[in-house]
Amino acid sequence: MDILQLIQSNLLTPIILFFLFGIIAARIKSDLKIPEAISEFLPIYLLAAIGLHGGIEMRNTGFENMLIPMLVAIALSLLFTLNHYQILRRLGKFNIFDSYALASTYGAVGAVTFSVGLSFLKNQGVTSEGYLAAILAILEPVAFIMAIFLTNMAVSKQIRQKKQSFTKDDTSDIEIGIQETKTKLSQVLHESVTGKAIVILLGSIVIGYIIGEEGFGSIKIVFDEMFTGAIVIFMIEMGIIAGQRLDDIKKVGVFLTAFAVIMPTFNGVIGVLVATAMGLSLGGSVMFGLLLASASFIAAPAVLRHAIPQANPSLYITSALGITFPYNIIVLLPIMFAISSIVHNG
Amino acid sequence: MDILQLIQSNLLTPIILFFLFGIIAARIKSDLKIPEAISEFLPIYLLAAIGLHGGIEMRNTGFENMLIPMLVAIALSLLFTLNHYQILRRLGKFNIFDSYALASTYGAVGAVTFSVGLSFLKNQGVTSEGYLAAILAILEPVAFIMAIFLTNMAVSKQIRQKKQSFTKDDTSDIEIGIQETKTKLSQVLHESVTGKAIVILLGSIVIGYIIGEEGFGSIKIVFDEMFTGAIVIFMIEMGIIAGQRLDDIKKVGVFLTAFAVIMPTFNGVIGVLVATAMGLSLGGSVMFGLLLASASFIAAPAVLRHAIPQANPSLYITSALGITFPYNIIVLLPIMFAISSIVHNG
Amino acid sequence: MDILQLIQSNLLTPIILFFLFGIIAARIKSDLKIPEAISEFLPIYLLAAIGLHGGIEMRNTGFENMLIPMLVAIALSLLFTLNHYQILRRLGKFNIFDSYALASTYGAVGAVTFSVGLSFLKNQGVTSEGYLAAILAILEPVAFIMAIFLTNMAVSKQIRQKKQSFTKDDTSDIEIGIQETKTKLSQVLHESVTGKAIVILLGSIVIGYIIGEEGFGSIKIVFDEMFTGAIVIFMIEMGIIAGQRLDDIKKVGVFLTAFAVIMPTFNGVIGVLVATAMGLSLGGSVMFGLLLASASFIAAPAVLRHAIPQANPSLYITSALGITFPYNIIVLLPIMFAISSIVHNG
Amino acid sequence: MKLYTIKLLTITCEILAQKNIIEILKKHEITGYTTYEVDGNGARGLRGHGLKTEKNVKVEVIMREEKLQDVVEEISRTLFANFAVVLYVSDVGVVRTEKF
Amino acid sequence: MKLYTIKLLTITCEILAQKNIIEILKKHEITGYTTYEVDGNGARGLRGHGLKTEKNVKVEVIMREEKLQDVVEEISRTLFANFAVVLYVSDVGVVRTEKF
Amino acid sequence: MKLYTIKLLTITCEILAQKNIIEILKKHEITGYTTYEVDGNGARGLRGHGLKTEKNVKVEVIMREEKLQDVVEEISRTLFANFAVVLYVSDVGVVRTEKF
Ligand SMILES: Nc1ncnc2c1ncn2[C@@H]1O[C@H](COP(=O)(O)O)[C@@H](O)[C@H]1O
Ligand SMILES: Nc1ncnc2c1ncn2[C@@H]1O[C@H](COP(=O)(O)O)[C@@H](O)[C@H]1O
Ligand SMILES: Nc1ncnc2c1ncn2[C@@H]1O[C@H](COP(=O)(O)O)[C@@H](O)[C@H]1O
Ligand code: NA
Ligand code: NA
Ligand code: NA
Repeated sequence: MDILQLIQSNLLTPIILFFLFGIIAARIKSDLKIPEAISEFLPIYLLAAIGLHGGIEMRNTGFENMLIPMLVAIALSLLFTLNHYQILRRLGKFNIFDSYALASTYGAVGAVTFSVGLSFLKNQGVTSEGYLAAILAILEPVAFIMAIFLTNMAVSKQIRQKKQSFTKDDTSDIEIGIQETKTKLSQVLHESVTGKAIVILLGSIVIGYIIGEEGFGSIKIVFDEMFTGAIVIFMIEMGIIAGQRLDDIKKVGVFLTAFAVIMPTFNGVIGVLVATAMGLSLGGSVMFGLLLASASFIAAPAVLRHAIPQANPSLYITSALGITFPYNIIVLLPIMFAISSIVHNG
Repeated sequence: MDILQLIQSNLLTPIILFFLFGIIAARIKSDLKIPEAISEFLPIYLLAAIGLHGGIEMRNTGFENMLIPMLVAIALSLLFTLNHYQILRRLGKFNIFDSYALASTYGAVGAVTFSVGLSFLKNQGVTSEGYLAAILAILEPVAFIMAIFLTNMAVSKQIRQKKQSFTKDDTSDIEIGIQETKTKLSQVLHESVTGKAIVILLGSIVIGYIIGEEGFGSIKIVFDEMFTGAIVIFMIEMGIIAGQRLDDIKKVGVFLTAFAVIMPTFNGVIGVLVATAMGLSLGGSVMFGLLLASASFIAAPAVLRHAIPQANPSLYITSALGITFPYNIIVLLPIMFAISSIVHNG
Repeated sequence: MDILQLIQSNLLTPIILFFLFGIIAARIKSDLKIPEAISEFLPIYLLAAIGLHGGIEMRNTGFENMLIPMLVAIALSLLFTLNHYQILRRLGKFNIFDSYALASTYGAVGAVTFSVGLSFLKNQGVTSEGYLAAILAILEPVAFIMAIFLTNMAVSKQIRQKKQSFTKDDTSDIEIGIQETKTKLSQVLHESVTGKAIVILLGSIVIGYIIGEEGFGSIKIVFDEMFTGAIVIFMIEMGIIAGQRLDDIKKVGVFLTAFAVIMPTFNGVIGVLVATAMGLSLGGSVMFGLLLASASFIAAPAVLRHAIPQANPSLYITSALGITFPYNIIVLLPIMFAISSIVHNG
Repeated sequence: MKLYTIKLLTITCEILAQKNIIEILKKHEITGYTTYEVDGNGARGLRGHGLKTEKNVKVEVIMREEKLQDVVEEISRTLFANFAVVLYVSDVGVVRTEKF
Repeated sequence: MKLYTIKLLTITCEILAQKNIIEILKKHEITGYTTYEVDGNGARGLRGHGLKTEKNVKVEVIMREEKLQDVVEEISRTLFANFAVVLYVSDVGVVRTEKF
Repeated sequence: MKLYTIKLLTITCEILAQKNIIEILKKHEITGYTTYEVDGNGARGLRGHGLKTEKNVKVEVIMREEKLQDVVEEISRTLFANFAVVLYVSDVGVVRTEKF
């Protein structure tokens, strides 16, 4: 099992090559771009395809064995988010808002990364547990919700401290402040759960489960056979966006750059090992690791911009999309595959 | 032949399930939506695919036998439109403008409904006559044109009555009014006939007829094999739009809600029986019934907003899209299929 | 080898029929149109597909033999551009700006025409050399760069002449003028070379070369099997745009209309013969001829509007898109095919 | 560079009324205008979601004061009752008055 | 046809702040507005490229002067610090003041 | 909340001239602007149909009066002859003048 060889064979797939191509196109300032309507549609399509596939698999294999992996995934995601926060706040000296925003960005999951992972496995002729798509859907909001909850707690505490020091008659104002914070939390919760990614993913899982292999026949060409081709097109745009962000990496700083590479590696490897210990298959363990390694860059800004508006969005978007995403799909994915192969065959 | 079982087996297809999913997504206020460019393109694609398929079929089977079904369809469409008008005006107490607008919305046909019908038959392993696509194209404007003509007649009459009661020297004004009305009619006629739905449908039928099965080979994957997958994607958006309209159903009132369910049932069942009597196949009779049962919700606003601007568009859009369309594809389609099966095997 | 029959069999393909259909739709003022996002995306897709295919072919057959055809193509393109200029300026009495703009529009190549040519050959069961896609990419900017260079030379000369006749102290102004012209040239060069068409084409060729037949497997359905269907959809829009331009042809004048038909024929036939002499295959010679015959109508306005803003864009767009493009794909393509067949079998 | 004061008429309306607006402009021999699709909310509810026919469009016309009265009057008379329309007028300065 | 002077408030902001703006309007009982997506450049850099969340939106509100002060004040207070926002006010003439 | 009067320059032009406009702005050290694609009709005929290169774009710039003259002059001089361009200037009120 030669990791370098695996990285190389992973590099030379259409998905990675078109991603790199997109980066180059952006760097040479080409006017190439995938029209917005297409690049907005593709994630919806990819999630529908993932969901249908996951649902059909779950019907075939049952989802009895799903509960434990899901709870473990949620627990790890929460744990990792707290861990990220400590590292960012203590070591990185980021302010409280940026720390929580970044912590949850890396605690959350990336649906695009997941798609690439599935294609990678397909290419290696390896399958994975269908219920992982459901875990993807459930993990999406978990880290955000916790980070937002903790941020609000911190802000309320600050306000309450101010209140005690002043003890003026502006009490009602502060009450309203806390009230507002609470409303916001429930709003953000609603927004996260009804966000398009989760909705289309869960919906497709349910539909896949209902229709099964047979009902899937008439739409298989669109939702299965075209999957990799569609990712390739999406990767061009992802590459372009990542390429445009490369300049911003300097602004992100050395600490966050290191964080954006080391943290996913740590989370991902633990994920692979834990999944193996829980009895997931070789491919399933890779995907489980990838879930934990991946950072969110499509859902993150949409949620965090409202929930923690004080945080600087270019920090979390740039590091997740410009550093972690390329690193994950090019380097870490084959590494996790190698590790999973060793622990599954050893 | 168990209708309930058929409804159930129809409900559990990807098309219906994704439609219901779209409704749910809209109801929980998810931000999921299919980008406009995609949802504008899909009807064009669907009509091209329907047309090509119809044209190829017509080449295979000849269109000698097409004339009678077409004339009967036109006659029924006109008859039904008049019937709708009487019911809406007399029983429903709608004003003259709303009555004509609604009458023609239900007298016209729905191309999306037709697409779903074709997929339904495919799923049941049943074929239908290719020339029905041509009837779809020709029926599109028929009901509108009559309704607009009758509305203009009614308006002219009102103006002329005013003229007789006043006999002032504003005669020229009235003449101009009538003149304007006539210009408008020819304009609306041109608009209806050059509307994109009819144009792409007729064009594709002709092209399908010319190229035949053989010439179709190189584009079969796009225009045939991807058909159901494309409908599924379109159904998500249709579901979302229908879901957003559900609140408006209250405004539509009980009478129109009942009308939107009973009228299509009546028209559709008559359609199936008449088609069977004319010798159409089991599947062809279902599609013939569906043509008459369906209401127009894409073409209707585009045509009626100019032709009968006094009518309230939310009445005809909401009832056609929010009530009749779901009812037709979920409930009525399997009912008509059951009836057609009985009368064809009996 | 019956040319008329070939034209006819070429006319009755979906590609040509949908193009004609688009023209008709525009002429009857139908509101049919392919949404912008789709018609912007399709050329990117087509070029990616052409590039991948070309790259894979080059890997299979090597590109040792590519150098000579490429140099010959560049030489012919430059020669033809100069020739066009003389004809337009001397015989056509066009001003210097319009002459250079038109000369380079016809000296450059048309990627859409190339796509149609590939489909035409596929239909005839004939293959062509993969490296022609690379020649397409390299030819794209050649004619523009020369025309822009010559235009700038001409403008500088005029300015210098003025300078000598005045010999005032506005020398520095003129220096700045020349300086500006030079900056502009390098800017235009950069723009041409980083233009999306060239970038996606070259990128896809390289990726195709790297992944080879094997790596292509997973995306073959999207980037190969759907190719003709995608062109068909694009042809509808091309037809609509060409149809909308038909009125402008009168403004273009008899001379340019004749030029737009005769010149491509001349260039194309020479291309076929030269290619045959260089040992290209039957299909390769047709494509080589088509490269030289085709005029640019997507890249041309984007480049020339900045490079030669004094030229009237409706001249070069209308003649290239409204006259030459239809002529090339309907009439000239089969003629060149017939000639190539004769010289290859004779 | 002197700027001359002229009127800018802006009309926000449902997309299906755009044709009517353009026709009114043409009738008054106004051939210069700019249009773009917008979303909106107003007395006729949220617009811009769902079907294409439920979008809004903005039409902007730079024009001389002389014609303004008639155009505004005709739009008000023929469209206000049946269509979702909002219009407003503002003063702008232009370089080339002869264009309008 | 008399025109009545009224205020037009135009807000250009990052698309994710649109919701906040609409809420502020709603809070002040303003339900009429027009929105459309735009690109832009400003203190927070080039916007409109890349992810959908990095687009800008323009919100235009025709409103009476009475409410203007409060709305502008609330937008300034709650959004200027954390979001990319630019706003400006102009005078326009309308036919039907009762609509606003 | 006091509003300060400032200028809004609006340029409607063919999309291929956008680059030239932005360069002129940059030359005058103006980095704040908003752009969006529009359709239109004018002396150079109907625009916005067909090829992407035949669309129009609107560029809006809030700027101080000082620079306005020079920018308008340069656009007029370099672009009016060869490109489809319409520009106009209006007065608007802003909260933060230091932004412009
Ligand atoms: N106060 C307002 N400010 C800006 N735009 C408005 C306003 N009221 C209505 N509109 C626009 O005009 C359209 C039609 O308005 P209405 O007829 O009131 O539904 C709306 O969809 C909005 O786009
Ligand atoms: N001077 C200006 N003129 C017009 N629009 C501007 C100007 N400055 C900023 N904007 C718009 O407001 C958005 C946010 O501005 P900023 O917060 O400065 O990044 C920009 O992306 C532009 O769309
Ligand atoms: N009177 C006008 N009012 C508003 N926009 C105009 C007017 N005239 C021209 N335009 C816009 O400016 C563009 C270029 O104008 P032109 O150079 O006259 O073709 C047109 O395509 C319109 O978008
Ligand atoms: Na993660
Ligand atoms: Na009907
Ligand atoms: Na050429």
